[in-house]
Amino acid sequence: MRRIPGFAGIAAVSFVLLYAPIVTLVVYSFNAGDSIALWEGLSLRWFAAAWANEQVQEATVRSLVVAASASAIATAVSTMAALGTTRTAPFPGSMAIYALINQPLMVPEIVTAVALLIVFAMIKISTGYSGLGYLIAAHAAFCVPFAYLPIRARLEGMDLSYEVAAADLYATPWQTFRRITLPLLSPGIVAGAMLAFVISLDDVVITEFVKSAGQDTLPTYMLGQLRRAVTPEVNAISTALLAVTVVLLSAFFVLNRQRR
Amino acid sequence: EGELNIYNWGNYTNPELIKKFEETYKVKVTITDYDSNSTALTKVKAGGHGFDIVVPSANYVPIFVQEGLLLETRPDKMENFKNVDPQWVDVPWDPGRHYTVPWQWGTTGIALNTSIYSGDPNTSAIFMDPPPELVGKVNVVPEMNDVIGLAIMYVGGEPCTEDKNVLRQVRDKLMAAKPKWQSMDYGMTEKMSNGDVMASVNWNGSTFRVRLKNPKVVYGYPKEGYVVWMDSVAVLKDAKNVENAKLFQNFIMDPENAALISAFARYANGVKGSEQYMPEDMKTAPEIVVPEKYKAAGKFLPTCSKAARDLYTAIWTELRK
Amino acid sequence: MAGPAAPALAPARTGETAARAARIRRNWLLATPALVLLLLAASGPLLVVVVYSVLEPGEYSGVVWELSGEGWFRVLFHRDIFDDTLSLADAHLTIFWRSASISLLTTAITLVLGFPTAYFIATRPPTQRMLWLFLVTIPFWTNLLIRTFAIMEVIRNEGILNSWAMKLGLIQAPIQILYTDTAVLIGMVYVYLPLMVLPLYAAMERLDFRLVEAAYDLYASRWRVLTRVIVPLVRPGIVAGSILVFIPSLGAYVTPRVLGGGKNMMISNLIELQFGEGRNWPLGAALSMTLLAFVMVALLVYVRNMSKVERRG
Amino acid sequence: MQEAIGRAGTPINGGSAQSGSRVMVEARAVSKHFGSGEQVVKALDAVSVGIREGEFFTLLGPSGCGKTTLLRLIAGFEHPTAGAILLDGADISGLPPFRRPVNTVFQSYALFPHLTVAENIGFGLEMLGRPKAEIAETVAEMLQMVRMEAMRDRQTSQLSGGQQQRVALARALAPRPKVLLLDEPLSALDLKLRKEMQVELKRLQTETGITFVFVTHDQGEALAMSDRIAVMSEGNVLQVGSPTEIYEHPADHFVASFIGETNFLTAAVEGVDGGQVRLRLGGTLEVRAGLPDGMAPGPSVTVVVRPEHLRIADRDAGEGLPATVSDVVYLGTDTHYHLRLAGGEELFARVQNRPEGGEAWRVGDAVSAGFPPAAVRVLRD
Amino acid sequence: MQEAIGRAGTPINGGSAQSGSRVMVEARAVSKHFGSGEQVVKALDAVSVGIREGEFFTLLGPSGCGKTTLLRLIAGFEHPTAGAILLDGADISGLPPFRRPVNTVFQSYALFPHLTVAENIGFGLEMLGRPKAEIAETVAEMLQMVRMEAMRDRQTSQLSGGQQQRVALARALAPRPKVLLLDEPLSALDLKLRKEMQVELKRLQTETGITFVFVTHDQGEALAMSDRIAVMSEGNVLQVGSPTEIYEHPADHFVASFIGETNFLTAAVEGVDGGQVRLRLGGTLEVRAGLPDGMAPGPSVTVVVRPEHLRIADRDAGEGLPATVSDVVYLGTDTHYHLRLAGGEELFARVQNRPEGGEAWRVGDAVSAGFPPAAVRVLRD
Ligand SMILES: Nc1ncnc2c1ncn2[C@@H]1O[C@H](COP(=O)(O)OP(=O)(O)OP(=O)(O)O)[C@@H](O)[C@H]1O
Ligand SMILES: Nc1ncnc2c1ncn2[C@@H]1O[C@H](COP(=O)(O)OP(=O)(O)OP(=O)(O)O)[C@@H](O)[C@H]1O
Ligand SMILES: NCCCCN
Ligand SMILES: [Mg+2]
Ligand SMILES: [Mg+2]
Repeated sequence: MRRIPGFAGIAAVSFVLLYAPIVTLVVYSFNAGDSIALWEGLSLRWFAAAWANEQVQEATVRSLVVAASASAIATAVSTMAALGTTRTAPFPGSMAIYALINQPLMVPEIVTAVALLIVFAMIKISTGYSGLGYLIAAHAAFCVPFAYLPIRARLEGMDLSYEVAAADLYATPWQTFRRITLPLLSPGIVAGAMLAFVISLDDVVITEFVKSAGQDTLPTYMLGQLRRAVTPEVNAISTALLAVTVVLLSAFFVLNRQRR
Repeated sequence: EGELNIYNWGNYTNPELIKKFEETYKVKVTITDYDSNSTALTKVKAGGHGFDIVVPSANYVPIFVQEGLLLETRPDKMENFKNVDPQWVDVPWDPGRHYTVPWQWGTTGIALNTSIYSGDPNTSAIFMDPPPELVGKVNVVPEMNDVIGLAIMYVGGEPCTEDKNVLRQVRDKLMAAKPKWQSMDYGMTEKMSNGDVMASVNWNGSTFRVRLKNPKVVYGYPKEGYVVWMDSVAVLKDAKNVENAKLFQNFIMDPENAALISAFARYANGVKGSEQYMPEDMKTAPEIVVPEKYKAAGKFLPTCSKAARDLYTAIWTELRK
Repeated sequence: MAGPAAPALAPARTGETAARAARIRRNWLLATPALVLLLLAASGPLLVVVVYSVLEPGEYSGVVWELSGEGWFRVLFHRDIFDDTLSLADAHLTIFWRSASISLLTTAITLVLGFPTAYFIATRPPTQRMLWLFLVTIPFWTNLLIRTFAIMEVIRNEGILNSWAMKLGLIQAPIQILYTDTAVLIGMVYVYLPLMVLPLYAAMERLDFRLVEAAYDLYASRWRVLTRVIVPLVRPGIVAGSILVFIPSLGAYVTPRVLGGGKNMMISNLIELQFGEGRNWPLGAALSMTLLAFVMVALLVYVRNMSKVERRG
Repeated sequence: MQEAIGRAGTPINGGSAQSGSRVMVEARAVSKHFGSGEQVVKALDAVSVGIREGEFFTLLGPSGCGKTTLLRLIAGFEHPTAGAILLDGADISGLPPFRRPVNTVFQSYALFPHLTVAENIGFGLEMLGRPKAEIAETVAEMLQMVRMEAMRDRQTSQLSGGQQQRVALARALAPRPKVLLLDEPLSALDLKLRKEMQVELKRLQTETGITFVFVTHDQGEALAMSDRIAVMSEGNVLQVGSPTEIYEHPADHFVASFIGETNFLTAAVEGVDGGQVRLRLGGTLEVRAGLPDGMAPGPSVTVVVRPEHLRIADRDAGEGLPATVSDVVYLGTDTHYHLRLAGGEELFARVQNRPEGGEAWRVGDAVSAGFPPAAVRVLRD
Repeated sequence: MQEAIGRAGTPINGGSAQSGSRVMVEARAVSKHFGSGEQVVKALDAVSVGIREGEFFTLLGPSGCGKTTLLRLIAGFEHPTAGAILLDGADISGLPPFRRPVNTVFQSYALFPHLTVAENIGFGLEMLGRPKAEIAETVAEMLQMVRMEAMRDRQTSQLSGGQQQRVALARALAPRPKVLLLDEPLSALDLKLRKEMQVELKRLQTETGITFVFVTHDQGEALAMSDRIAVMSEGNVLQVGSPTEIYEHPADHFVASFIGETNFLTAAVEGVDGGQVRLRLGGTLEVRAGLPDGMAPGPSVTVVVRPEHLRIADRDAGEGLPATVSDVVYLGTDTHYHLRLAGGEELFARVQNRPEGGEAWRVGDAVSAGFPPAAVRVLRD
């Protein structure tokens, strides 16, 4: 009754579209030649090369560190903000808060990148600090709406009555939050954190403009290679990361399922 | 001991060279990449970046100097300066080498896949007036100075000319040629090897690497005039590790070390005696060792006046849109 | 009667207003960390761009602190380098037009692909749905640049697409897709498809299929059920997905740069050119603001649309 | 007139309907299984039932007994695992729902939230491709019939529950279906509105003459509204008959307990003559009662006595069974007296409250519980 | 004993509760307004009510009358706009919910989905910082009390509605609150389970001796379970009293119509003597009836006659009002006869069905509708 003829076919096309490039990427990571386009036989040499290339390794680790920190911060502040702006009657300034939180979604990246370059450079000069903090802050900021949306959605769907019940059963507001709200909110928080993590991992434009010495991430490293030659080394790294994520996500998925 | 922060083009620095430097001086070197002179300039100018060394192209060096971004480290007084090929000492962008040390140099010419067009590759007409076989198959690397330099020489002008008639011709010809181009992109090592692009304005080192994969590809030195360029190593004024940076400048003027640079990115380096340490295939490659008969057409791009620069930029922006 | 009640009245009323004030204070406090972060690392710096748009360009880059309308002027008008004649900046207009049309097309195509995909997922048994969604999001976990390179492999002359099409006899010679607007479009559809599928799925999962049954019951054929019932009901999802695709498309940078071959700029590339090789920051800033204005218009349409939907449903 | 349990192969039609005897909808040995293997759910198990033209027919049963499944099979939303659905004599098993002249009023109303009241009502006619003028006319007529003329351009979300209910009815009636299916249309309404809508529904059915198949799990509603009732349990139809038949002559234990509250007693069989049986209750009381058709009783049978048929009297005054009052629940119209018999069996009596107050017993009182012989119904085993 | 309508400033406590007369919960002229300006909703309008220690007190009223709001004020989830809430004599208006020795059973149960049954029940004690051993013991006791021992480690999502209900009860009872608030705890259950839970709730209340404040909009439930009932309408308490008082002596039109089905008649006042009034009904019938305390009737009054108090007889045999039968609805236990009086007024009678069948009238029969004088209740204007 729910079937609409043709829809499954179009869905299949979508999935092919989504996976064809990924499959190509994975296949070429096993290329023996130096090209990401010319197949010269099967080999693990690019995995070895990536494994040996310190700059790539550092960039990978840095990407993960930035993404992890930024998504953690973004998730934390978004959770708080979602708690403050959801399931509450409109209050003075609530629209402004909402607009500000979603602002990074609306402003094209390049604009933010230039603005951040100028402002952060001023701060860097005046404070003398030029660590990863700027990258993490910038990433955390543009991750906020991505973390906020699923958390808010979860909160909106969450029955207020659980918290009321907890208060009724002598739980102080903090206890209510720790014991009831947070556990119930956790699927939304996990979704938000994951989304933020991916978004951070993906960013190149803002990172390129904000990074200081020794702060290449995987994407900016690759951007630097664009002008010369991109080797299957990056495919190898991506394949490895992809494998790790798929394993982790599958584990999460299976665990989540069993718990229900 | 200490640290050194190098800000260089992506995939341009030989890790072996760095390792050797680190081991020799017990310095921790960090490489950070950029992908264009303008990005590098912008970030350095904004400040607070933490870089010690930058590797701008020749035409950007005077800008860095004028903006007061470079430290006058006097490489000409360094121990290894004696190794620098005299040809690269009194260069227009840094007369007497008060600021910079040669990194690599090369030429910008034409790369052509002869399987599709068997005409003469040694002309800028390949991209300024593409023969019918190449229409829609030519790439032009989006490097302003190189392309406009080639175009000026193609219409008979001198690089850095402010002659509006010449420049108008340059613009009009470029604008007329653009629709016949396939793209304005980098990454020709890859794309010409696998046949995605059949001809391109390209750098010699890249073309050399293409030829190793695809012997059909030849490098052309445009007879109307082609561009000779050099990227040089400079120390930034706000560098925190000035001494290490100077050590590095000196270090890469050693022929053995200079050869390491070339072995990785496949361009010549401007240090006498480095040839003997270079890979065999580079020593005779017509892309790297400019054949005698083409030498005359090569022109070094001087640093132009502000007026000329503004005009170039205007033409370039118009072309890119 | 009011007499005895009065003393009890006063404290109670302050209790109510105090509770309200406390709630507002709490809400603001909770939002503050996010707001500080955003003001510091996202929204605040934008002010700089606004200021820069009305200054003189510096000689090599940056700005000179002198007021000038040139930046804004040149968004729309072009002054010939050689004879100083004024004309409309058709290059800018072309780029804006290209950006807008590619973004609209991207939105339309992701909608055409994403709608059935989301519907397909939403009609799987509940236990399977998460798995399908997961499959939609996996490609997201690979870096955008790498994915874009990977697309290049698919669409280049000897890539999968052309070689299969030739094998199947659909075409004789490879068609040039790479470096065309089509390539950019394919890339953008690929990149943004999940952003369309997710909100559509969210809307469809909430779709009350009893309404679909009611429509069948009232003699509606499948097509009519789709157009008259399902589409109107998941409209909020369609609008949300379209906005989520359209806005980032307008500001896309990497995809047009890699797949468009540098000849077919979109707004972001134009802005980058001004801040980079073009060395005209005020123009870059003014172009940024113009782009922002476009986005705002799109959002306004969205908000008005949504409130209409809310008023109805 | 009442026949036994509706079972595979034998379509039965107990009860006396006021309506014509032509069968409009017929389920022939219809089974519907969901899932497969170990997990299979037999939602309907070879159900046969015939619904007559123009009657108000009710499917009554507890949650999960298969009422909705049967409706959905008739409407065409599901396909039977076995058996056939006939409409007006023709097998319609192969027709998709939008080809069946059958409309449904859904429990949740399922009004289209993006259409106005009038657009909702006109939807079916529009889908049938009727001319605009005709649609407008029918919609106006329907609006009037359900007394919603003033709300024709409202959004459905602005309507109260009862109003939504009316629109759902009008929408389903507008295409003049041969059969109208109603799946617990009143269960979401509050008591007062529910009573009103019962009257309204009954009026509409009488006015239009359309066959109504009504689903409810509320026995009061079923008794008050139906021409005939089919009592269902676990995928089977247990009894089909008029409200009186079902209430007064329940076919089995399940029907007796599901239709109204009741007392079950075990009685010893003293003797059988013809259709009558002599029973001994609580060891002392002797009564004669009719036997269900063709039943041959064993040494004891289960009998039913409705609580409103019990009479409480002082212990010494009464002729009935000796009992003690264990609980008294005041219900306004009536009072329930819970009684414990000497043997430990529990009974309860429903006594209508008198305006004057009248006799009232308290917890602990020793009383006697009597009933006229006619109140005793013997159940099949 | 019954006093008039509960209004601002005058806490009233009609009805005779079996329980002690100490007031446990008191609302003093409590108002609660939502929104502001034009849009203000007066959910409660200067309500005063006193709930005694250990009684089963029910708030009864139609949807939106303010029942939940009053509960939420007592629990502390809302702050009164005006007035005060007293618990055991102390003003608790300033205390947050987690400081009030009052627990709630929510309509939706609100069981924590991420905790097991036992963890849910122990939650309140844990929050109170009780020692682990004590918690375990109380939880075990509670599990036994609600007969859920076997399910202690289940996830709450794996429980049926009735089981969830029990866990919610146990959870609220575990901390031994002074007052237990129950907001329509039975409304989501089906009829059978509902009846069972009514008995269970009543048992628990008797066993624990805790004051129960119960909210329902089901009058049958209220009558069957409560010691006293407060009937509410539109933010006001209209009457407080025992079930019998409320049903038999409704204070006004609203209470009379809300509690049970009833007939309203207009009667001409012929004369008043003392607390009695002589009335003429339908032009012919003369009756005497008691007047509500202190009422001075005008030329006519509204009287109530409960349908179960009407007696139908053949036209010539009866002494009552001449009428025609306009509808007959069979309800199993009873039959409703709808009657039209000569003057056009409508009445209905509820007649208990006799096992023998007995007298039955049909639509159109000319009958006479009589009632004993005691059945007539005069309403306040
Ligand atoms: N799509 C389905 N898949 C699996 N089982 C189903 C499905 N639909 C119904 N069932 C099962 O079939 C049985 C009958 O369901 P049905 O909905 O017909 O009951 P019902 O009598 O309408 O009950 P209710 O009064 O609760 O609506 C139930 O056990 C139900 O769980
Ligand atoms: N938070 C609120 N904001 C605005 N109005 C409210 C709010 N809570 C309740 N009301 C209004 O106050 C009135 C009383 O509501 P309340 O929930 O107390 O009714 P109720 O008697 O419990 O009804 P029900 O039987 O439907 O639960 C209603 O008109 C309701 O709409
Ligand atoms: N200056 C140009 C550098 C090019 C490297 N391939
Ligand atoms: Mg059902
Ligand atoms: Mg309520």
